[in-house]
Amino acid sequence: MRTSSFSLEKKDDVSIVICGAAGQGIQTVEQLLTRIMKSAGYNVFSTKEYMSRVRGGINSTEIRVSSKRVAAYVDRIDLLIPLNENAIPHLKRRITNETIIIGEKENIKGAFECSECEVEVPLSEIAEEVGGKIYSNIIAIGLIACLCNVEAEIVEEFLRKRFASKGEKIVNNNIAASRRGFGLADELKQAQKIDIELQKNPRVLDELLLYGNDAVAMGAIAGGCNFIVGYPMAPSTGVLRFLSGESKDFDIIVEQIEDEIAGMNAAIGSWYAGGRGMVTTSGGGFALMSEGLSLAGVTETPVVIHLAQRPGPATGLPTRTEQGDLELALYAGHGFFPRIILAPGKIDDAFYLSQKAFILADKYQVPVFILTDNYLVNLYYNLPQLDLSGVTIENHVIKTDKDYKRYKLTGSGISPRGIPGYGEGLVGVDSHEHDEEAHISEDLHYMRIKMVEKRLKKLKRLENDVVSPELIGNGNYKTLLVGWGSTFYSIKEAMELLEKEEISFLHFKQVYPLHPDTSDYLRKAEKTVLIENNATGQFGKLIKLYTGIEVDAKILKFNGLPFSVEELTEKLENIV
Amino acid sequence: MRTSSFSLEKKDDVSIVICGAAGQGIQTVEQLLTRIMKSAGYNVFSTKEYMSRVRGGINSTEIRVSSKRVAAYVDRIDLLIPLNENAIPHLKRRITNETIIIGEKENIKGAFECSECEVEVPLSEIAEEVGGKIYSNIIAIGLIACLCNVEAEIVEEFLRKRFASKGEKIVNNNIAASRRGFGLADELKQAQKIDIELQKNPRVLDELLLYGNDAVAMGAIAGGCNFIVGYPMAPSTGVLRFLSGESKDFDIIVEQIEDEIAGMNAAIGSWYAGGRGMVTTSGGGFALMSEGLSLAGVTETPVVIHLAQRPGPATGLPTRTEQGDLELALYAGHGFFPRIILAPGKIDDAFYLSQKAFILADKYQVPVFILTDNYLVNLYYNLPQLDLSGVTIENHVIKTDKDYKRYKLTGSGISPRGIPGYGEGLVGVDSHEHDEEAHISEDLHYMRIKMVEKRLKKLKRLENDVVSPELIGNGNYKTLLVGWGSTFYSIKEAMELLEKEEISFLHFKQVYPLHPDTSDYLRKAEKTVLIENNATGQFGKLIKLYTGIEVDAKILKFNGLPFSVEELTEKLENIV
Amino acid sequence: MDKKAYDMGDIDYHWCPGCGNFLIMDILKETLTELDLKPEEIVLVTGIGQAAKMAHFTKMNFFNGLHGRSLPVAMAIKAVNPELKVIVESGDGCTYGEGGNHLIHAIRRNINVTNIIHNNMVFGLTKGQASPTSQLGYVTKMQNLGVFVEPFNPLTFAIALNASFVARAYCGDKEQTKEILKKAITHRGYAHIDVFQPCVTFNRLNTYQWFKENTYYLDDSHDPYDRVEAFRRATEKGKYPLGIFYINPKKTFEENLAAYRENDMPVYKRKRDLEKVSQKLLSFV
Amino acid sequence: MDKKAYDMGDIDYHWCPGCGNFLIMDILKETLTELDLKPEEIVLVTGIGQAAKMAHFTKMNFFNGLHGRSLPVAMAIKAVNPELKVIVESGDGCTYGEGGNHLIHAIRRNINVTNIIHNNMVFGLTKGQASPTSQLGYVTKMQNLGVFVEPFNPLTFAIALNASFVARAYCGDKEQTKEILKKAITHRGYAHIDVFQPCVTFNRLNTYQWFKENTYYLDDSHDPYDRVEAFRRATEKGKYPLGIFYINPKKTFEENLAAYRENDMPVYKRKRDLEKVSQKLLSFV
Ligand SMILES: Cc1ncc(C[n+]2csc(CCOP(=O)(O)OP(=O)(O)O)c2C)c(N)n1
Ligand SMILES: Cc1ncc(C[n+]2csc(CCOP(=O)(O)OP(=O)(O)O)c2C)c(N)n1
Ligand code: SF4
Ligand code: SF4
Ligand SMILES: [Mg+2]
Ligand SMILES: [Mg+2]
Repeated sequence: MRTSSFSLEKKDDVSIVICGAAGQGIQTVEQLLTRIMKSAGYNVFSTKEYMSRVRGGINSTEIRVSSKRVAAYVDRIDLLIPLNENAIPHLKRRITNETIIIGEKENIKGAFECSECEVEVPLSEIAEEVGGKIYSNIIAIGLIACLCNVEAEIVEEFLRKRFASKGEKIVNNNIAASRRGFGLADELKQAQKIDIELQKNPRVLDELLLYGNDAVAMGAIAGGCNFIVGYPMAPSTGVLRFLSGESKDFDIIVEQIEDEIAGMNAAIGSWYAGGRGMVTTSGGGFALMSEGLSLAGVTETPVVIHLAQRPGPATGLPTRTEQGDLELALYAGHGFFPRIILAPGKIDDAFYLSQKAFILADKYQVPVFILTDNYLVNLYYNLPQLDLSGVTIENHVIKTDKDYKRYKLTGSGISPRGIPGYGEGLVGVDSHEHDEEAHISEDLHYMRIKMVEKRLKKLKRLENDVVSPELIGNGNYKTLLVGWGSTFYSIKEAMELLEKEEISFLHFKQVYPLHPDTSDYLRKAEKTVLIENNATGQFGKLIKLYTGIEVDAKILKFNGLPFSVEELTEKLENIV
Repeated sequence: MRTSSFSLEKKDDVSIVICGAAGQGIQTVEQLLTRIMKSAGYNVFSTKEYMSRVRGGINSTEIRVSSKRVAAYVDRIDLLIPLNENAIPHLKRRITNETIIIGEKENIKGAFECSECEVEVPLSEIAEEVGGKIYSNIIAIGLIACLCNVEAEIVEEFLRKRFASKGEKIVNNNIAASRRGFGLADELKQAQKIDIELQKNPRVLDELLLYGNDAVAMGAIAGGCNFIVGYPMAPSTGVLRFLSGESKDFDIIVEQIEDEIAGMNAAIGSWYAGGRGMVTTSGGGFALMSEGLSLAGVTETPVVIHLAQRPGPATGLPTRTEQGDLELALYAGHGFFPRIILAPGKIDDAFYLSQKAFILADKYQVPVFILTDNYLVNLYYNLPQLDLSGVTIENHVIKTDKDYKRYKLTGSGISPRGIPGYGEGLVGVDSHEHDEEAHISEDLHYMRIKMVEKRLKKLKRLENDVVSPELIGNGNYKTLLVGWGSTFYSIKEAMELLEKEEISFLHFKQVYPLHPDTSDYLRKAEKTVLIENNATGQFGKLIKLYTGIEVDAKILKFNGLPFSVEELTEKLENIV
Repeated sequence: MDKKAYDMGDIDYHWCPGCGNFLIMDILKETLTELDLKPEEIVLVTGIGQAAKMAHFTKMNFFNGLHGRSLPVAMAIKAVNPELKVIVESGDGCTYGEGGNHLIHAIRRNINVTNIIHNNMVFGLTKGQASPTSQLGYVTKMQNLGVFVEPFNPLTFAIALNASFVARAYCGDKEQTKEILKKAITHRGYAHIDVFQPCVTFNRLNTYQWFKENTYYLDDSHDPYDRVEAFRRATEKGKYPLGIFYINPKKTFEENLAAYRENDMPVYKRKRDLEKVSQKLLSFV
Repeated sequence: MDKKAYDMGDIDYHWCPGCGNFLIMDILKETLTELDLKPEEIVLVTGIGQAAKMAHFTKMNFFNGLHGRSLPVAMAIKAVNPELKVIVESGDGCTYGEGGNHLIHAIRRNINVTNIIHNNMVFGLTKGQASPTSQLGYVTKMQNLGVFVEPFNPLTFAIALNASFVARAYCGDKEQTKEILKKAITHRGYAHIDVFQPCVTFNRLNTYQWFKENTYYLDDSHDPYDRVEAFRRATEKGKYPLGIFYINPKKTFEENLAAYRENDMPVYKRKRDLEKVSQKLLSFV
C-alpha cells in the first residue's frame, strides 16, 4: 500500500463513490455496501449515474454513509474507488484535495492532478492471492467497511448470505477477501490517515431501504393495483419488473405490451371491467399515449400513469434525469378533461402518493399521474417503516340496477361507476360525445354542453382534494424556495446548510391542480426562487398561470444530472 | 302555392339555408347556388353543419348572398328550404317571424310555431311533372335564383355545364325544373311578398371561390410542398384529397398512410431527404404524432403540420368545430424544442400562411403548425385573387462539403442544413442528444448544454419573424376584442354591427410565439374581451403566460358550433 | 334467450339503407340468442368507423373506444374478468390499418376474444377512401389512379401468426355466417372472423352481387388443423373461399397469466390484503 | 470501394465484447464494399436499440430516428430521392414490437428498401426483457415464469403479406450472410432479412452454439417463387432454415406513385413553378 500525505478527520458524513464501466460489478458493491452500512446502524443513501449501454462506458454510484439522515446527492467525494482508468477523468470536477482515492495503480494515475490523497492498493494482486481477480470488489468492500468501523462479523454475515448458493469455497474466499480489506484499512487507520467518526444508531436497523421504483410499485399494490402494462423504457421499467415479481402473490395481471398505445388503452379497459390498472412509461412512451389519455378523459374511466421522466427531446438521454415532462403531462390529449398530477419528492411520498393515485382515480374517474424521474426511481436511503394504518383501499364501484346510466348527470359531475357483470344494469362507455347512456349524441344545444360542464365540474371538485405543499423551515420567511418532485432533499439540505432563518422551502408533491394556498404562500415572500430540473421552468409557468405570480429568480438545470446539494448551496448564496 | 301573410323588404344581405338528411343532395344545391350567385355578381359565403354519418341524420348549409362582402356565419335565416320533416325542428332556434320557409307541405308543417312566413310549394309534384322527384332541388335553385334577381340564362348555363355529361334529356329536364322555379318566384314577387334588392358587382365575377381546405392545400403548393401523408380524419382529409389530385401536375408524393405515427415520421423523413413534407390531421391523430414531433425537434428537421381542429375529447364530435387543440399543439412532444403555430382566420390567410409555413420550417428547422378548424376548412366565400408576386420559395438547403457537420454550433443556433446525396459530405441526424456530427453524446458538461442552448436560441431567433396581429378598427380603442384563427370574420362583423368607435379587434394569425407587441396592444385597452371557440380559454392562458395580462372578460363557446355574428353581438353588448 | 333482448328499440340507425352492417347486426343478435348469452354477460368492444357503431345499435355492455385500439381494451377486460364474453367488432380500416400492431400481438397472445371484422374494403365513415383490404385498381377520390398497394390478406396474416381460429364469412349468407360465428364465439382463445360486408354507398366494386359471385365455401375435405393447407387456401384469389380455415387449440392469454395459474377467481373480485402488503414492506428492512 | 470507407476510425463501440452486432457490422461493410456503394449514396435508417446504434458505428448518411419508426422514414427518403440506396437496420423489438404496424404496410407498399433485422430474440438495450421473437419458456427478470406468448415468425409473416423478398441469415456465417445481403440490397423492392444475432449478455439460450446447432441452409431445390412452399419452410421449427425463402418481383412503391409514373427525376430536384400555381388558382374563379 502506498499512501500520500493526507488525513481525513472526524468525518461523520462520508460520500463514497465507486466508478467504472457497465458490467464491472458496481451494482454488487453498491448493494452490499449500503446494506452492510445500514446493518451497522449507519444512515445510508445511494444514487447512480450511468450511460445508456450494457457494457463499457463509464458509470458511477454514490453512497453516503452518515450519522444523521441523508437523502440527497452531493458532489463531494470523500472516498473514491475507481475501477478503471476512465474513472478519474470522468469524475475530475468532483474530486478535490480532500478526496481519498483508493485503487490500483493504473486506475488512480492521473489522480494527482486533482487530489493528493491517493492510496494505491494492489487490489488485483491481493485478489489473486485470495482466489482470483473477481475478489477485488470484495476487498474494497472490506476496506471501506473497516474504515467506517463496521464490525467484521456484519460484513461476513452478508457475504455468507450472498454467496451461500455458490458453495462453501466461494463463501470462504469472499470472507478472506473481506478480511484482507479490513487489514488494509487497519493500516490506514493506524497511520492516522483516516478517522471516520460515524455515529451508530440502532433505530436504523429496523428501517426500510427501498428504491423510488419499489416505493411506487409498493404504493400501487397498497392502492389496490391489480393490472399493470408497460413497454420497457428507462427509467420506468423497474415498476413493471417489480410488479411482475408480485403477480402471483398479489393477484396482479402484468403484461409487457406491444407498444405504449396498447398500454394506455389496456389500462383503461382494465378499470372499465372493474380492475385497477396502471401504465408505467417515460416521456417518449407517454407521448404515444396522448390519444389514449383523452379516451380516459371522455369516457371518465380512471387510469393511473406512472411517468418517469428522462431528458428529451425524443430519445434524448435515456438514462439521465430531468423534470421536463410536466407540461406534457399537463396538456397531453386533445380536448378538455380534468386530470391530477402527483409528484413525489421522497421515498415515502412515492409510496403514499402512488397509493393515493388509485384512490383519486377511482373517486373522480380521471387520469392520475405519478410523475417521477430517473433520479427518484433509482435512489434509495433508509427511512422509517411505512405506516399502513391510515390507508384504506376505497372502492367506488357500485352494483348497477336495471336502468343504470353510466353518465347520469349529477350535481357533482361524478356519475356512479358500474362495471359489466356486476348488477343488473348494462354498462356502456363511449369515446364520442355521448348521452347519459353512453350513446353517441349530437345534441349540441343541451347534451354536449352538459357533458362538457360535467367534466369541468369534476375539475372544480377535485380541487378540494389537493395534497398540500410542504413548508420546510420557518413560517416567517422572507425568501421562499419553490420546488417540486424529486428535488426535495437536495433543496432541503442546501437550505439547511445556508443556515438562514428567513429562508424557507415550499415543496409541491401535487403539481396539478395547484393547492389553493399556493398564492398565499408565494405572496408572503419578498423573494421567490424557483428550482427546477429542466430548461424552461415549466412549473414556474404553471404557477404564473394559476396565481399570476412570476417567480423572482430561477435555478434551472438541464444537463441530465440532478441538482447536487453543493451547487444549490452555491447558487442560492449568490441569489439570496 | 300557398303563402301566409308576410313580406321580406329591401333585403340586400340574404341568408339562405338548405336543410335535410345526408344524401339528400344539399351539397349539390350549395355548390350550384353559390356559383350561380357569384356569376350574377353577388357576394357569397357558405358554411355547413353536419353529423358524423354518411346517410340520414340532419345537416344544413347556410349560403349568404349579399351586396357587400360577407364571410361570417349568421344565425339569421331569411330563406329556408327544408328538405325533410326534421329540418324545422332542427333549426327551430334560428327561425324567426321573418324567416321565409319554402317547401313541401310535410316539410314545413310545424313551421307555424316559429314563423309566419311559410310558402308551401309542392316541389315534388312539380318535379314529377318535369321528369321525376330528383328535380325538386333544381326547382328550389330556380326559385331562389329568381327571387334574388339572377338572370335565367346564368342558371341555365350552369345547369347545362353541370349535367352535360348526362345527355341532352337530363339537361333539358333540369332547365325545365329551373324555369318552374323561376315561375314560382315570379308569383311571390308579384304578390310583393319578397323584395330582395341585392346590388350586383361585376368585380365579384373575377374573384376566387375556394374552401379553407383548398386554400391550405394551394398555399402548401405555393410553399413548395412536394410530399404529403395523412390518415383520413375529419376535418383534415380535404387537404390530402386535394393534393392527391395535384400529385402529377405538381410533382407531389401523396400517400394515405397506415396511421398518424407513420405520417409524422414520414413527413420528417421527407425533409431529411430534401423534400418539403407535411401531414394533415385532426386532434386525435395529432395526439398520436406527439412523439414524432419531438423527433422533429431534436433532429432539427423541418416539418409542416396541418392540424384541423374538431371538438374532443377523444372521438368527440367528429364533424363539428372547436378551437380546442391549441394547448396540445403548444405542448405536444416530450422535452423542450422550439415550434411555430400559425392560425389563419381567412381564406387568404390560409393560403399565405400555409405558404409561409414551409418557408419558416425550412429557415428555422422547426415544426410549423397550420392550425385550422372544421369551420374554417369547410367554409368559402368570394375573395380577390391571390397575389403570388411577393411569394418566393426560399430554399435553405446547402450543398455539403467533405467535413460537413449537421449540427455545427453557430451563433444563431441554426446549422446549415445539408441533405444526403447533395454534395460531398455525409448527413446524419439523431434522436438522441448528439454532438455536431449527430452521434450520440453523453457529454453532459458541454455538449448537452450547448445543444439545449442551441434549440433555445432558435426560439429566440424565430421570435423576430412573427406575423403581427391584425388590428381591426380604431387605434384609440377603449375595449379590445381578442381572437385568433377562424373566428376572425364573426368577430369583425359583430364588432361592426355594434358601431362603437371605442371598440377594436385584435386578431392573431400567429399564436405562438406571440408577437412582441401583444402586451402593448392589450395594456392600451381599458377592457379586454377574449373570444374563443373552446371551453377553457386556451389562448387567454397563453396570453397570460407571456404577457402577465389576464383578460377582463371571456366569451367561450364549446358546443361544437362556430360563433354566429348575432350571438357575439348580443354577448358583446352585454359586456361592453 | 329472446333475440329482442339485444334490441335498442326505436332508434335512428346511422347506417345507409341496404348496408351490410344491418345484416351483420342481425346475424350477431341471432347467434347470441342461439348461444343463450345474456346482454349482461357480454361486452362488445368496438373501435371507430361505421362497423364500430354496432355498439350503439345493440343492447349489451359496450366499450366504444378509439379508432384502431379495440384489441388492447378487449384483452384487459377479459383478463380482469374472464367470466365476461368479450366480442370485438370493427372495420377493416380500424383493424388492419390503424390497429395493425395490436392485431399482431393479440393473435400472438391468444387473447380469449372473438374478433369480428366488417370487411367492406373501404373506409366507410370517412367517406370512401381505400382501406388495407381494397382491391388493386379500386378508384376513389383519394386513390384517383386506383389502389396499387398489395391488398391485406387477413387470413394468410392470421395463419402466419399461428392464430387459434381463423375464418371468413359473407354477411349476405345469414345461416352459414351464423354457424361460423357460433363456432368462433364458443372457441376458447382468439377467434378471427373476417366478414365480407358490402358498403352500398362507397364501394361500387365489391357489391352484394360481386361477393356472391366471387365467393364459395370450403368443403368438408378441408382440414382446419393443417396450417400450410389453410395458408394455401387463404391465398386463393379470383374466387374467395369462405368458412373456417384454421383451428389451432392452445392455451389462452388468461390461462397463462401468473394470477390465474392457480386461482380461477376473476382478478377484479379478489380483495387486496393490506396486512400482506405490510408484511411485504418488511422485506425491505 | 475500400471497406475502410465505412469505418468510423477510433471510436468507442457501445456493444458488449463478443456481441453478434459486430459481425453484422462487418458483414454489412463487406457487402457494401463488394457492391461498390459509396457512403454518400447510402442512407442507413435505424430505430432505437442496440442494433439501431449501427448508424453511429458505420460511416455513411444516417437517420437514427425513434424506436419502432424507421420504416416510414425510410419510405419517405426513398420516395423523395430514389437515387439513394436506403437500408434499414434495427432490432427485433423495434421492428416486430413497437414497429409492427409499419412493417405490415411497408411490405404491402413494397417500398424499395432493404430491411435488416438483428434478431437476438431479446430486448438488448433495455436489459433483457423478452422480445416478440423470444422463444417459449425463455425466462427473464420480467418474464419470470418464462415466455408464454407465441413467438413472432418474421418469415411466415412477410410471406403472408406477399413481400417481395424474404430471407433469413445467421451472422455467425459471414460468407453466406454476405451473399444473401447482396441479393437483398440489389433486389428491386422491399427486401426483408431477419438475421439471427447472438446477444451474449442477455440471451443465454440462443447462443452462437445454439444458432449453429439449430440452423441449416435451404438447398437449391427450394423454389423461392413458390409462396406456399416458402411458407411451409418458414414454419419449420427445431432446426431453422436459412437462406432466401421467397421472391416476388413486383412494382415498387415509387414506381407506382403518380409523381414518378412519367418522370424519373427525383422529386426533390424538381422546382415548383409559381406561374403554374397562379394558373391553378385561376381555376377557382
Ligand atoms: C386516430 C384516428 N384517425 C382517424 C380517424 C378517422 N376515422 C374514423 S373511422 C375511419 C375509417 C373507417 O374505416 P373502417 O375501419 O374500415 O370502418 P367502416 O366505416 O368502413 O366500417 C377513420 C380513418 C379516427 N377516428 N381516429
Ligand atoms: C417509444 C419507446 N418505447 C420504448 C423505448 C425503450 N427502448 C429502447 S430500445 C428498446 C428495445 C430494444 O430491443 P430491440 O429492438 O430488440 O433491440 P436490441 O437492443 O435487442 O438490439 C426499447 C424498448 C423507446 N426508446 N421508445
Ligand atoms: S357508408 Fe357504407 S359501410 Fe357505411 S353505413 Fe353506408 S353503406 Fe354501410
Ligand atoms: S446487450 Fe446483447 S445485443 Fe446488446 S450489445 Fe450486449 S450482447 Fe449485443
Ligand atoms: Mg371499412
Ligand atoms: Mg433485440
